[in-house]
Amino acid sequence: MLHTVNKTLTEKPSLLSCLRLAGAGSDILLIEDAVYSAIRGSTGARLLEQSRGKHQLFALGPDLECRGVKAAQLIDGIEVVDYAGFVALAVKNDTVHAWL
Amino acid sequence: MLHTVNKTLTEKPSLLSCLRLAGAGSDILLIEDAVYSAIRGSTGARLLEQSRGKHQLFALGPDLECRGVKAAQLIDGIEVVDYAGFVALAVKNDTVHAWL
Amino acid sequence: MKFNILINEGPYTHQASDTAFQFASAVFESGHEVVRVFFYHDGVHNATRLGAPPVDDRNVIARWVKLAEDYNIDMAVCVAASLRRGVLSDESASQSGRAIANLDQHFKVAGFGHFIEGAIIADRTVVFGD
Amino acid sequence: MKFNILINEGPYTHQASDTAFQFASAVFESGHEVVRVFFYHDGVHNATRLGAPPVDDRNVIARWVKLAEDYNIDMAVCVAASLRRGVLSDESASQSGRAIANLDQHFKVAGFGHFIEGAIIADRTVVFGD
Amino acid sequence: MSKRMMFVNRRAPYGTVYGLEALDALLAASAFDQQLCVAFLDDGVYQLLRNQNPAVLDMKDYSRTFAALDDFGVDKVYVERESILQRGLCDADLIEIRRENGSDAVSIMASEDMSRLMESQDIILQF
Amino acid sequence: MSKRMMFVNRRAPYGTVYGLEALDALLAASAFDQQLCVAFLDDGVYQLLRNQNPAVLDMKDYSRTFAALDDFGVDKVYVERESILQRGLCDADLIEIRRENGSDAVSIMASEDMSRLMESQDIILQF
Repeated sequence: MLHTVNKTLTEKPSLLSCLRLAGAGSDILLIEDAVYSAIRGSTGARLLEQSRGKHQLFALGPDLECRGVKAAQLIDGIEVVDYAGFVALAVKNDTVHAWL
Repeated sequence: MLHTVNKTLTEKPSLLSCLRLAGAGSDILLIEDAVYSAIRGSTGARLLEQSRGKHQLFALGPDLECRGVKAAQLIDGIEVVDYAGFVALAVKNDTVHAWL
Repeated sequence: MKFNILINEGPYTHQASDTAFQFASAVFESGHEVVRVFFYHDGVHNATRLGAPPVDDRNVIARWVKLAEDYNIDMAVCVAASLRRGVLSDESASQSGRAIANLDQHFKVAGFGHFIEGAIIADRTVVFGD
Repeated sequence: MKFNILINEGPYTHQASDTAFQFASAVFESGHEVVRVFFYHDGVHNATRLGAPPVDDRNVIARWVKLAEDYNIDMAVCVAASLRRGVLSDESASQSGRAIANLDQHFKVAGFGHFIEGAIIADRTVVFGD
Repeated sequence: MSKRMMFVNRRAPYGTVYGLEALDALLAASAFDQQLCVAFLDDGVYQLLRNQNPAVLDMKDYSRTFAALDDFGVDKVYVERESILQRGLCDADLIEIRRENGSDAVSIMASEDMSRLMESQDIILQF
Repeated sequence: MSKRMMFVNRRAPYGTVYGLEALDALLAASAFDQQLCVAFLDDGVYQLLRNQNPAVLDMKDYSRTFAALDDFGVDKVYVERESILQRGLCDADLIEIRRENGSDAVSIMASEDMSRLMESQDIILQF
């Protein structure tokens, strides 16, 4: 299953719910404002770092670039994908589950 | 100053920001979904209980009744007001500050 | 005491407009007055004359119109916010080349400065949003 | 592979419609197709033909219309959600006694079941909201 | 071949319209021959509180329709226990939802079980 | 008698339009002879990140206008330090905003000072 999250933890706690309920081995893609949560040292990043073994983590590149967040600022283990990569993840997984 | 908060902590963390930045002695009025935060035993209520000495706490009665929350479920030290009471608080305080 | 009100969200989707309406009604019942209600962001959708809510639900727009008529409240939507979202007066429709307009006649279109002016002349400004 | 898309928020206010548009474009560029885009909640505001965004900004509605024309996408707004919010087709306008309609002609009005049908026939359903 | 579809409610009622429109959507979906279920977690559990009285704000009490879900062919209602407890609530605070045969349609379950249930769906819609 | 008005940005840019429309509102307000200031806290500090490039999503880079705030008579920009640190950021990550005379318009301050500043306002608008 591909889980998408679009908000920072300080906007809405949907990342928290996603990490609590997403099954082991599922993919998590950070889009829109959620990409800020991948910045090293942020509250969101600390949670994401704990879940790296359980989930494959992705962040949407155009949302990072839009917001001025550079790949070097991100925690390790996050793969940056473009919209075609988002589509590929949606094709690879049987279900896409948006946490709103 | 009268501070209004309209969301639960699990919807948006605005109550957290309000409690961090509202000056001592200011009034805090819970409206809309924020009234759930006054239910004893909830995450929001634990924070509110710690701030009772610093702030006067109010909750909007019609929003409680609408949602099926009874006064007996609320933590001590919360005064329930109706819309006329909301107006009276806005009259009493020079500034009304909505945390959105 | 004079109140100036800002509403930042559209009707039904968020409770903001409901709460603002109940608050505004209580202002008058308490012997005070609301001099101006300004609609910003998605709040401009409160001014459409095309809303057709289910008959067993409240009509948020009709309720504002009645209160404004009863108490002579000045109601305005932000020009920039309403153009972006497709809430057009006759004038803004013709200026943007549209044949039709959907702004209810009880609302006018104004710049955000109109709200600031309200904040200056009123004793209190109260904001409702999400 | 066939995609079915649900958009729950209005244009500009939330990024949902932007992200959905970029995603839908990438679906076609990747050799797949979007069979249906359904607009629910405030998403129905994406179908207004009265939007007049600033000239230096993107036009979210025009962009959807062009993509739908290029690739023959079925675009529909939920009937109940759009009535409540004042997004009316000619038919829903006349049924609710309004002289004018503001639904762009590239969108149709349908029940939520239309989206469910899309979910049944498509290989993937993807939701964009706030 | 029917699909497993889950309608997930994660928001409180009345503060926004999502809960009401989620129910509208669920009822519309029930006309199709799919395997539907509905879940309540996070602030969504507030939708199930007893004694709601939105008439005080001129709003509709759509929570009453939950009791009739079985009439629409939706007989599986899942609630996350952690979400109830985190809000200072207990099972008895929630309305009852029964099937036509009198059995309880509501399963209150731990996060791990909710997680497994979610992972088994074909389509998940959050509101 | 002019009023002290504070425009408070608490949301991230681009995910929603509030930041952009807050700036529009601030510029409109600057035409009146009031004591204006602007504050960034919580996710609002993301609005001040350097190197934003919303053109990649066909959006407007309104953060560039912050550099010209002094032209509109807004020469006080307050940022809460705790909000910066909580996000893994540091002062150097934020754009510079200078007054016409070259002095720094931005004051990065502790929560207690932000609180005092807020309490001294006549009108506070959050976006």
